[in-house]
Amino acid sequence: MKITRDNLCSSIVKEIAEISGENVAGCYQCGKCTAACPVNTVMDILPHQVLRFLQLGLVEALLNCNTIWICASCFTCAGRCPRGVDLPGIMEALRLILLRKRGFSRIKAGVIPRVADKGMPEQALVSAFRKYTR
Amino acid sequence: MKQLSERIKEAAFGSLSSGQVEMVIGWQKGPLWWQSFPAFITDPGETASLIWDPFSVSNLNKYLLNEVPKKKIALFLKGCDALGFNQLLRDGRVEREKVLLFGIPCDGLVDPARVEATGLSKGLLQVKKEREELVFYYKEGQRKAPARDFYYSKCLSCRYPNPVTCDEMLGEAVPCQPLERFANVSKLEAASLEERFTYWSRHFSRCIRCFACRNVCPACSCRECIFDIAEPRWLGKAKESGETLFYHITRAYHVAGRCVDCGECARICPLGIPLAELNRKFIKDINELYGEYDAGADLDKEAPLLTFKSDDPDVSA
Amino acid sequence: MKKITKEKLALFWELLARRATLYLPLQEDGVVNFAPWKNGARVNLRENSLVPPKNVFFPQAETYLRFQTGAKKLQLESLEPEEEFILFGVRPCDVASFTILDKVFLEEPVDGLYAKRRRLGTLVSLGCNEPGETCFCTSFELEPAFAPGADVMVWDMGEFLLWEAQSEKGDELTAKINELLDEAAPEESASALSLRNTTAAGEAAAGCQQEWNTAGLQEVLRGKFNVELWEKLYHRCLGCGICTYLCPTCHCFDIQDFSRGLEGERFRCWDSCMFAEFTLMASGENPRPTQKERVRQRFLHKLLYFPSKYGLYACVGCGRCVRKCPVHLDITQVMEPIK
Amino acid sequence: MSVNLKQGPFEPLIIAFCCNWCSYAGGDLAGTGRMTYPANVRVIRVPCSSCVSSNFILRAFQRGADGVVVAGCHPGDCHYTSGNYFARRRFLLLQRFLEFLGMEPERFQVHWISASEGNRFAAVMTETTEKIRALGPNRKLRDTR
Amino acid sequence: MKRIGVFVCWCGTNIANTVNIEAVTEAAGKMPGVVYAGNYKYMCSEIGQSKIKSAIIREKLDRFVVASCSPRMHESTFRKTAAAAGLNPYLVEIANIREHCSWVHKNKGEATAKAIALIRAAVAKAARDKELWATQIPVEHRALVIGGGIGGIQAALDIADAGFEVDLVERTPSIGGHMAQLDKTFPTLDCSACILTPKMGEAASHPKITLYTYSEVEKVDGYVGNFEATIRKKARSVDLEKCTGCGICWEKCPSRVKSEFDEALSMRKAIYIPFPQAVPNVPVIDRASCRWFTREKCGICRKTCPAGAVNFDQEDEVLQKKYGAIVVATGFDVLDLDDFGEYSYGKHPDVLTSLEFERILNSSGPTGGRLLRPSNQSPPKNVVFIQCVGSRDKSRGKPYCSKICCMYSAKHVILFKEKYPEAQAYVFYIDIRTAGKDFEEFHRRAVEEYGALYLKGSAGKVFPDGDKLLVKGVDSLSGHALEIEADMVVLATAIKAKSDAPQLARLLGISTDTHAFFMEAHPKLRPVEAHTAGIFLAGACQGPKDIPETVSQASGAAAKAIVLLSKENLLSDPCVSEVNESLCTGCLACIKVCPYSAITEKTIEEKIHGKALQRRVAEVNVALCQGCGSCTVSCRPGAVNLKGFTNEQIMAEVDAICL
Repeated sequence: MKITRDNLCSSIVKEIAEISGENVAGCYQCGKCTAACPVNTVMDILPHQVLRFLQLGLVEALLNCNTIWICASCFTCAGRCPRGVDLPGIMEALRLILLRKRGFSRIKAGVIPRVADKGMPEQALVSAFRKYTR
Repeated sequence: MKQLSERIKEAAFGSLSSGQVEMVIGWQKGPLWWQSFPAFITDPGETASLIWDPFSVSNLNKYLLNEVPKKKIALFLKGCDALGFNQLLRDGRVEREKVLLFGIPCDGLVDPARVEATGLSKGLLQVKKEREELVFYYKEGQRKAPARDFYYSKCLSCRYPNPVTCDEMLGEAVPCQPLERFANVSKLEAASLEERFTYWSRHFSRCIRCFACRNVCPACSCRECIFDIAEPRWLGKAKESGETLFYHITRAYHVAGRCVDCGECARICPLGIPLAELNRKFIKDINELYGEYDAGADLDKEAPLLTFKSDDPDVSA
Repeated sequence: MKKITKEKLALFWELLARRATLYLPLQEDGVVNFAPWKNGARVNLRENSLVPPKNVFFPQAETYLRFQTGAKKLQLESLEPEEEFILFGVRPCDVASFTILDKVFLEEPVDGLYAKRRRLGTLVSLGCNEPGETCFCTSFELEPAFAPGADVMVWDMGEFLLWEAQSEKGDELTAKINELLDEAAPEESASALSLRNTTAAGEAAAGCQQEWNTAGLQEVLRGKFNVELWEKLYHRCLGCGICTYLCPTCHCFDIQDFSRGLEGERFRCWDSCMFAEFTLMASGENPRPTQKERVRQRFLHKLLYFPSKYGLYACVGCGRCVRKCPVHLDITQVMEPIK
Repeated sequence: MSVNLKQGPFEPLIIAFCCNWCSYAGGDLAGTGRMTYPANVRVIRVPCSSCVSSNFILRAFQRGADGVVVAGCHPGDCHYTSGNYFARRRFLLLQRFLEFLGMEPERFQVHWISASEGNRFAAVMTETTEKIRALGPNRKLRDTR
Repeated sequence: MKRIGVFVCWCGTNIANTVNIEAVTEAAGKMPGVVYAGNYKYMCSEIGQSKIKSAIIREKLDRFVVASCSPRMHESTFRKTAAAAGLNPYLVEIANIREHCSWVHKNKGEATAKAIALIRAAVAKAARDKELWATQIPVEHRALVIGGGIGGIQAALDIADAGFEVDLVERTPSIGGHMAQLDKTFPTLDCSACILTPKMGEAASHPKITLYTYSEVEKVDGYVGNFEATIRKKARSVDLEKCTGCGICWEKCPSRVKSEFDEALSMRKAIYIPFPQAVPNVPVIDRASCRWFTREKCGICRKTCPAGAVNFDQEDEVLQKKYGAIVVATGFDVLDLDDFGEYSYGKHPDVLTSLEFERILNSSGPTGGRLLRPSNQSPPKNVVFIQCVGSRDKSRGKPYCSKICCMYSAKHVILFKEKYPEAQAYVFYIDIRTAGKDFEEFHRRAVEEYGALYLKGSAGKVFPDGDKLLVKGVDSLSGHALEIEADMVVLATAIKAKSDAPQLARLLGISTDTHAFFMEAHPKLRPVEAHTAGIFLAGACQGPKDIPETVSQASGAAAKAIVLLSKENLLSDPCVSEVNESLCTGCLACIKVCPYSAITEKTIEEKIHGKALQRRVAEVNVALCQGCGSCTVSCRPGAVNLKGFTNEQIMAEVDAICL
């Protein structure tokens, strides 16, 4: 894999930094975020790896992973990060880039009746749509 | 050997008559076939009495401790003697510039006991070495036998038949074909504790403390030996097995890492105690634990008990 | 004269050992030495012992006093040998050595320990059939196959041993073991005499090369204290104690104490004039400072001082020192230049 | 004078040479911590394990010790930097030599005990005593007087 | 007969509960040489001690044993008691019947028997105690500092400020050392020259400091308080007094040689000062490259020197000086990279060591501070820094961490980015070690503010690719093998000991560790002292160090030296080895095992059988001996004995304790 300054400082990297307001260079890869994450077992790229990918400018891999969707923004990682990096904010930025810039929708209204159980509060559905769709 | 004998006489004559040395130490012959002994010659006219024969076993270099030459002393060194000389040098007991060394390549010397054991000694007048054979002379005639069959066992395992140091070599280097020298040690190591104890107790029980093993040893060169010192008296004079054991342990321990394995201690012991095996146990252990070391030959290496490595094997049980 | 066949020897040893401690020339690791016989020991009647049998009468170390010191009082207890013993197989030269030791230890003041042991021991001598290469007992007018000082004289005649008591003690011993002895036939008895004659005819005749004419030696040596020979001779001496400890006539000893806390014992032990500290004084002074004086002392003691005092040489020609001296300071040779 | 073998059940005598800076202090710590070990062990204080001569060890055996322990600082921690390294070589060779002569190797032991290892001191002394008790009295180098 | 007293302490109930005091006292009274045995509740108390004192007088005791707690506790107390009663304090022995007896045993019978044995041993030892006296050793109140880097300068200044004369010996023509080569210093980014040169000047002008530049220590004899050093002042060929430092000579000199100071990145003349701020500001002639000395032609410098200072006939000068203390501050070298072919160092001009990079950054360096690629003088856009080149590498380099590379690499990143904000820095690291005040923060700034991409892993290969360098590496965090196109590669090369450190160690009689760094007397408690008393260590000659550490160790060494120099006399512990010359054979095995070089050989003359003979024997320097006793065991006949622990004493203890 070739690493260049262009990759490292590509516009999308800058955009993520802008949206999240975070400097990914702040992370020193201790892995506490991953260790604390309640849903790390089902993520394909672990939370600390998300930051490492960003440090290396490997954005595309992140835009294609399930991690950013599995992240429930519970903020455990952010709360425990010794470097004060707001990882949920970065996850959000990645999602937003997909949703806003690329017109991606994570969920479609048609599938809701099948996946939602009856007790699910409507408010959750509404917020899911707000979070996961354009 | 004849030739070597002549060269010894020439070397002795030359160095004495030129005034280069004031004394030559070599060997002379006694009336009995096995009697070859150290000779101290100051008169060039007497050098013709020097000999070299298969019984010139005495190590001459330890005599340097007693002599205080104004000029130099010349002496003859076999391979084993040269190692001993180097050890004396290392221990600061001789001054190199005070000696003139003539090296003698030696492929082995004859053990009179082996001649006696074969019955060849009866009426024997003289033994000479001719190439690989010994010629036994009797009134009635002569007999021949392969020389190596009569060599001291220490000679058969000799690893330095050619002197490692000398000022002039007399004679051509001889080939070195040593037998395994640790065979007996290994055999004992393989025996049980009790067998070993019985073996050594039996041997040590014969010890009469004549101190010949110490006195002949080129590594035992203390001005006053610990065993002779009265205050504090380490070694008592009673015939106690514990004291005898103390003597033999301490003697061997004091030459550990310094013993040149010349085998003189065992050769000289009148009671046939296999003393060299004690020394060899130390040599074998040192080689195994701290790397091969040949006292008297490895002059660039530090003596194993006077150095250490931080990752030496541990002694803790 | 009695005899005993060799098949009966094992039984014979057992019987003797039952009477008293039996010292025999036993072979171990190729070395023959006198030691108390035990069943299974290897008896060697062919070779003389390496260490002379003087150590049976005059052990290398023997404790003779025990003491206990308290805050104020000192308690002493003397010890002396109690055990009867038979010393079998002593060669005539070594028997002669006891005559020399007797001069030292039995003349006034008498040495109690030695005297007691001489009383307790019965001496059985074994005549020599053939002199060894380094033997020169005839130089001192000894007979290789006959020891007048022995209680019993024994000869090895091949198939059997001839046995002849020569003293009261010898008769007593003979009586005790009579059951195993047979009467020797006259021609058998005669063979002992012929053995005596052939061996006494001279060691040279028997193939021995060591013949040493000691005639007038004592006179020759007188006044030779400062001759140059000593200067030449001593160089090769290693200063070990082989010659003195293997000598049947050397008898010098040291007195030492061993203590353990308030208790202790005093013992005497062999010492050797070859050792530097033999004459070392507490002050640090040493009247025999070098090996030269020590070597001279040994030879002059044996061949001049002792005969001057006691009328006989302190050497019996056993040849042990000749054989075992690592540098061949051969007593038969080194005196030659003086003569 | 007796052979110094006491009457009754066998109680071994263990002589321990301890270096002043580590092992002797470790022994002190065992005391301060009121740890226990058998009274069979008697300690001789020396400045350094490199100051313990084979003469002393053999002497102890001659005079009736059934076991001898030399204890020093851990290799690398010598108060005098290198003493125990020399000691390590000397004693390993001696140990193997005594074994070669038929002495039970357990009778002569070397341990590295630091000043902070009071528990180790007590444990080593207890273990050694038990091992030697099991071996029985040493008669091999002992003076019989 | 000796008159020994035994005093058994109850230690309240500490001893008395487990040990039968009366039985012990009675047994002690019967021991050989004991004329008095008593006991008391607290022997160490005032009353206890006065009981001892009065017993000494009443019973005419000439030595005594106290059976009490550990000698490590109260030996010194009872020694004072002895002294107060007029006895030599070394005639006291302690039997430890508390820590080694009453506290560790439960059975009263056993503990009592053992206590008796321990006292018996102490009595046996005491009977052989001799009076010992501390010796006084005069001190020469001058210090020698070897090495004129920041460590040496600091040590010299501190010692001189305390009022002692200091000679500062520097091998090169100027003091300053490696620090003078540096551009900025971490973590403050102070200009190195700005903080160093005032110190250099101060050292040069200090009335108590004498500088010996272009000089080497050739020999050191003597011992603590009394060293005698031989210093060779190499011929400078320029008169120090006459030269004004005007610089005409080196301007005119026609010979050009690679500059050592600039790490061979620039040329200097045959007559030169290593760098503009050199102290002294007096050139030297490098005779190996000077035309006058090689071809006997030229002589321009002599002709042009307005002060007539150039002197081709000058010769080396050898000085003998006496010192009380020596500070060694000889610094470090940079590892030779011959074995590290994968980095293309030496094959491509854009691959540099950190020290070379430092010179390029430096405004007084070969490029005047312009950071340009050496190959084509263009500004670098991508620079790869590789850490641990040869450090932590036990196969080809050094197994230890060079300690300063993480920090200076961060500094290099920052300095580089300051010059080229748009450029990118990459740093390959194995671990980041930033233990130090403000260090971690500094490192994080390089990462976060200056955007350096730190890649955990190493570079496997650096090779030219067009006019670039292709660096193949790995980011082990993400698991990616990487390729980076770089304009420059900077190698954080390992620090190693000076290649001639072992020779200097031999000369000084101090020891080196396996990497040839000088050994401290104790890694924790005596980190600035060498084994040999009176010799102190400062800076990287003892192990990798940064500037503040070097300076503080230098001040520590100086303080130790000052303590020594401020004494009129040294008192030595009397428990040292002594040689019985009549027993000594002269094998000198003792010298080999002595950790303090306290034993030397000497020749004595003696009369043997009327002849005067010379022979060598060992001699113990009581000032250097620390009393370990290792020599005593190496001595076969027992000619060396440790006072207070003689062979005879230990043997007596063994005999007594075994009863």
